[in-house]
Amino acid sequence: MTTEPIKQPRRGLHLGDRFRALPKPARIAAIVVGIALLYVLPLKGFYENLGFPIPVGSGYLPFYTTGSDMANVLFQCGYYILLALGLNVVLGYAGLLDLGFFGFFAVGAYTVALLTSPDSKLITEYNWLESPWPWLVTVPIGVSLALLSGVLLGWPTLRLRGDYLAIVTLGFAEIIRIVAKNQDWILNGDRGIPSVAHPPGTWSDGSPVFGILDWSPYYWLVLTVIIAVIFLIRNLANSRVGRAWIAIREDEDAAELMGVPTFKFKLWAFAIGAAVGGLSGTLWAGQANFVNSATFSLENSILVLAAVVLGGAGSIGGAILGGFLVIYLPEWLRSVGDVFGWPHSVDVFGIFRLDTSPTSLRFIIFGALLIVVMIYRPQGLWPNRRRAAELKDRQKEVAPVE
Amino acid sequence: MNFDDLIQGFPDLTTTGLAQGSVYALVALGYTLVYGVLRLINFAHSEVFMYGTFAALWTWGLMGYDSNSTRPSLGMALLLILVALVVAALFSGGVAVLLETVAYRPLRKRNAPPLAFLISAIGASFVLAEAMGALTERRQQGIPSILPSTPLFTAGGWTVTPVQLMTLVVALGVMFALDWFVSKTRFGRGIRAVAQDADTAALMGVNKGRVIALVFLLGGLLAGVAAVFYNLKQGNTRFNGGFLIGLKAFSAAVLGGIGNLRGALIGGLLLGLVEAYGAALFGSNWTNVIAFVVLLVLLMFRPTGLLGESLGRARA
Amino acid sequence: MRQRLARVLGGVAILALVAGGAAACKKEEATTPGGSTVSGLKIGFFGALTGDNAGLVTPGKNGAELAIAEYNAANPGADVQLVPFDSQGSPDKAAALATSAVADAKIIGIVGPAFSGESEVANPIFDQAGLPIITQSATRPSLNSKGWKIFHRGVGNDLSQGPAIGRYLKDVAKATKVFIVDDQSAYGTGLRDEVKKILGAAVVGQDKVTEKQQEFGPVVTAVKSSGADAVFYGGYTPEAAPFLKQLRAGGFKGTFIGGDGLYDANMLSVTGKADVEGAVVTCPCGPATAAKGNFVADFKAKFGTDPGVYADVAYDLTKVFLEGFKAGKTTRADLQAFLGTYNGVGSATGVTYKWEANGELDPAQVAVWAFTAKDGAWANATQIPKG
Amino acid sequence: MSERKPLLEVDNVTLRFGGVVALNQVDFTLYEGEILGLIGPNGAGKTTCFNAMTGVYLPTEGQIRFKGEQVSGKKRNKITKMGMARTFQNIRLFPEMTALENVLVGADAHNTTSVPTALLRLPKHWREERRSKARALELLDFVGITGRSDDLARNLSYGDQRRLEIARALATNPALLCLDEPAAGFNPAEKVALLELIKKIRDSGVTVLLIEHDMRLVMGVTDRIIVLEFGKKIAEGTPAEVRDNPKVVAAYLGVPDAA
Repeated sequence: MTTEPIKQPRRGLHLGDRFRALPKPARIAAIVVGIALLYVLPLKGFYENLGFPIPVGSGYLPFYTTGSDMANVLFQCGYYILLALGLNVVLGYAGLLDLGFFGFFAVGAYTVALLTSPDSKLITEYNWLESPWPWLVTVPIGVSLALLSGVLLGWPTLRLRGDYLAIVTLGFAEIIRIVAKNQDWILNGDRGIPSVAHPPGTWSDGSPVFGILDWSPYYWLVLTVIIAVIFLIRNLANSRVGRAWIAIREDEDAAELMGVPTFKFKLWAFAIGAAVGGLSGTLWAGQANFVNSATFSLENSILVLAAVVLGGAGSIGGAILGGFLVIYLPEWLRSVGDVFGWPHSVDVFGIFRLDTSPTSLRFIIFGALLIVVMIYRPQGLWPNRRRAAELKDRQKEVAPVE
Repeated sequence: MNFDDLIQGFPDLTTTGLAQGSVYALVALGYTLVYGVLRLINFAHSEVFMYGTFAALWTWGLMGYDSNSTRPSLGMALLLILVALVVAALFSGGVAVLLETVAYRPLRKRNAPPLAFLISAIGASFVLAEAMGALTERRQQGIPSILPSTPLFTAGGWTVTPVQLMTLVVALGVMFALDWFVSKTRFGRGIRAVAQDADTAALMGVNKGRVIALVFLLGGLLAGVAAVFYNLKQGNTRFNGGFLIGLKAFSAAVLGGIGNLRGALIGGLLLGLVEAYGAALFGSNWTNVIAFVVLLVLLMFRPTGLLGESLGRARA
Repeated sequence: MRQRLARVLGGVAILALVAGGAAACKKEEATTPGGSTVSGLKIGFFGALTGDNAGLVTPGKNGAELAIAEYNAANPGADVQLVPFDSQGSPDKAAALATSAVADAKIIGIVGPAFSGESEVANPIFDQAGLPIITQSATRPSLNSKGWKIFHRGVGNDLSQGPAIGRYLKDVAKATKVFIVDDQSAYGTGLRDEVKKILGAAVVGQDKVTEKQQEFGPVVTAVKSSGADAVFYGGYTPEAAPFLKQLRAGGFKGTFIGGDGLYDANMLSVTGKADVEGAVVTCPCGPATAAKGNFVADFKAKFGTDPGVYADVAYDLTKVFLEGFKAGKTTRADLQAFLGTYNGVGSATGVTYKWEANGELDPAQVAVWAFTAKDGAWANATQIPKG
Repeated sequence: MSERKPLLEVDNVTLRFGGVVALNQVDFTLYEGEILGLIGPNGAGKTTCFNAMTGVYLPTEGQIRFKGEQVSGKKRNKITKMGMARTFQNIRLFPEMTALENVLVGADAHNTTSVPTALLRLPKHWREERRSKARALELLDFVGITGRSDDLARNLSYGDQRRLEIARALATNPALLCLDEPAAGFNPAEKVALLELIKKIRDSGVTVLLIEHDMRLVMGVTDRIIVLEFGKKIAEGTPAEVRDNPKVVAAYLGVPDAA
């Protein structure tokens, strides 16, 4: 017999374990290189040189979204990742089901639009402002207002039972949308607010860094913000605050009796989540040029929820993966579909025409994924290690007979 | 604020509000039944309802009536409604049971945490709605005009149309039938037993799985009935039409006290009236805001709704 | 352990190299001048090809397709392609699509964007890239004042349609008490404001509804108690159809009128033959089914259906671009200059296309038509007299 | 028991749920440094009494004073901060947290780090983390589960979970520790160990209120005993006095003809 330890059958790559087994300098180097790699993603040349076979003349590039601009898609992924990170604090850590999370995004986006657009009613009608403000100044204001709206919504509703919280937050997002829709009010409804400012900065030749045609700078900006937000959220998670949140999620009454001011920390979770959601909104508005009420539909709130749950509630990595997948996957599928001739609709016996375009089908796919994930992998695709263990135990505990 | 419109239109607003409220109530019963037994917000119930509207539409289509047909005779109209009621109720009931089997039962078997059920429900809701969207090219479909629009009677400013009367009468009738079913029959006892203590009920020989399936079926049947009257009232349906009704019906259930059958009826009718009066006062575009604000305020002061929760146990 | 570390680092290094190479490649590419070749030119079609409002846009896409097919057949060697950009009508999808349209140097002209909301997002991008557009149906007036050089509108805007509706109600329908409902959309409120200006004191009541609303009981009550003899609806079919149906069920017998947002087949089929009878819609476009030349027959032969709303307009506008191609205008800048001096009659619409400096169609060319529902079809096309 | 300084005064407390009287004018005092047993047959109102003390229920009548201060109506986490900690009859740990983290949650009761401090990692955060962690490890050692500090609470054995609950409660730095049937489900050897632990806790300066079913355990460790039956106090005294009280005997063994 050799001294080799008994090899246990292992499923999967266990990348996480392997990574943790590396010495610290190597880990830091790997993280730095990994992050550097993320900054390269919007460049088309990167995909042409990946080394995958490219079918000649097909217009197909591996991983590249040929149907929509890649930097644009990545930017969208970016602000969804931010949203997912924010909701992850509320849902993943504190265990509060917020179905109206996109409302905070709206608060952030509208704040920027109102303050930076020369066509904003604040300037043209109410004369509150003399001239539009620069984008950068409005970001902290947007984030603070989103945080404040989180507190204002949480104050009355967080005393409610968990089940009701879902419906009340849903109502909140709906109210924000309807108010935003009202034409005569300050937000200008569907007509929206055009000419929203972009982030500052110019290249050496005098053209703006954050222009209209090249989206890469926006992606780089949102990526940088994401890294900073992850850092800050980790600070919270590994502290008294994070412990309080998880204690509340696990057993709210016991937490309260162990001296955790549960209401205060639930409110904080709501506020932090709202602030991150609002931050996402301000970044989006800085790019979008035009903000109107059509953007803030319920579907977007559900999409963020799907991102968090698919990725793995309570896991930062999961939120990132989920936020990325819900945007990237349909766009990529559409590119692949266009190249290889996936039909946009199919006739069934000449009676029905099934709409089969990936953008239309994506909600079916996400919906089905949500069910399947809840059944077979409730901890999500990239779970928090502990949570995975817990849910496995839970399944084992069930008596075999019903 | 426009008090003139409210005062002038008061009788009309009351009748339309009650009719709309009856639809809410019928759908709300489905939420309440499932919640009472499983403590689960069946988020996908709105789609069960929406499938009912299409089942009725297709039934009428097969019987030769589409939105361009001329209005049938009274006898034919009653036959059309009766057949549609049966088909839509069975179809919705079937969808509800299917939903339970696919989206919830596996989770129950795995003893999943409550949040998992809710998320699975949201997923199921999207699959059902979007599948119908793909099937109907996301197009709105018109409903044939079946009942005459002439008022049944007019007295002192009060007019009642056949659709309105029928909706209200059926909602009340179904309510009493359901009340009787749950309190007097053997199945009803099973439902109440599982609602109060599922494990003990199982030990006492109640087949829990069957009771749960029955509850979903009942909710589906009622949603199908609601769907037919929704069609008659609103005159059209589409794949995403369930969501708003579902949200309102759930609010109605909460308003009356979720898990409480009579609460669902009271909540539904009340919500219908509040919306009608509110729309006249503030404008039709504020209807949803009014509904949610009323719900929020009520929950602040009566966290368990108007009549409290009754089907299940008291929550410790 | 060491080995594994080396492997990981090695892999990372390779990736970094690839990335560096990629960045270099990108620069090279950018320096090559694009779009000077004549073959393989493309025209983009931008609008909602799927989704709720596809009914208003797909006929136009088919019209454009027909124009290109005819051009390719008539000019041996020509292989112009139509590239569809399906925005689903939503502004937040528009930007990514516009950017990718701009990135394709072969696309030198765009028909669309079909709606005003997506125009707000997409047009700045087209403008930046100097990619000329002609929209067949985005009728928000303010689009002409944003300083977009590439903007051209092939139809009249809401400032022509709104007053025309007002005049129709006053002069043709002889309505004295009009109830106004809008859906709070930019389009609906734009029309509403213009209609109100013309009607003045004849407006006896007003209400707003919201997107996806299905229950109109309170609005119907308000209409009835106002004693109105006509209702104007500013908005789109999905809400207008059930509203009209419930109005009729509630006993309203007066005139119902709306803008081109209601001018589609769904308005007829969803409302139903009996209830839609007599409803009037207007459009800054002539009846596509009565278009001039062989257009109707050709369209029917190719697609098997009658041309729908804006099919003829999109057909003519596509042909404007194609004329430019034929005249050797094969870059975006040339085509843009070509549009600036263009003056020609569309073969299907009969409209003389000639653009003012702000991109608006020559006002003398703008005509607004009214259509009345009769036996489940839009009929009785009449031009509304100019005010 | 030289000074007999009252720590907790339960003053004629009545608690009604609808028509049911769960507590009926219960009246007793707990003195600093003692181990008081609260016993009674099932449904006698022991846990209800407990819940009233820790702020879960609001008494219908009467007062509960802790360190001379009114308890009723105070927020539950505030009551904990005043120095009253408890364990649960059916274990309620945070199953997904490690043993150490569970105790840290208790230790956090007196920390004041909130979001801004934690977000920016200000010195206070580090100071409190260090202090709490040291205290938590000390307590894990005190209850005897040092080796399991990094295991998830749910993976601990039943006995260790009970110990962990006690450690978590002690981490809140209580003057009074309330133990709700801590020996439920224990075998005799474990009970003996628990007995020692309870004595050790008292010796460290913490007053203990013990609800317990097991008479032997109660008799062996308590200084005084209160007996409840049907929500009423029926006896109070030293273990020996209570054991000989006929009312207690009747309550526990049942009145012969009532069976």
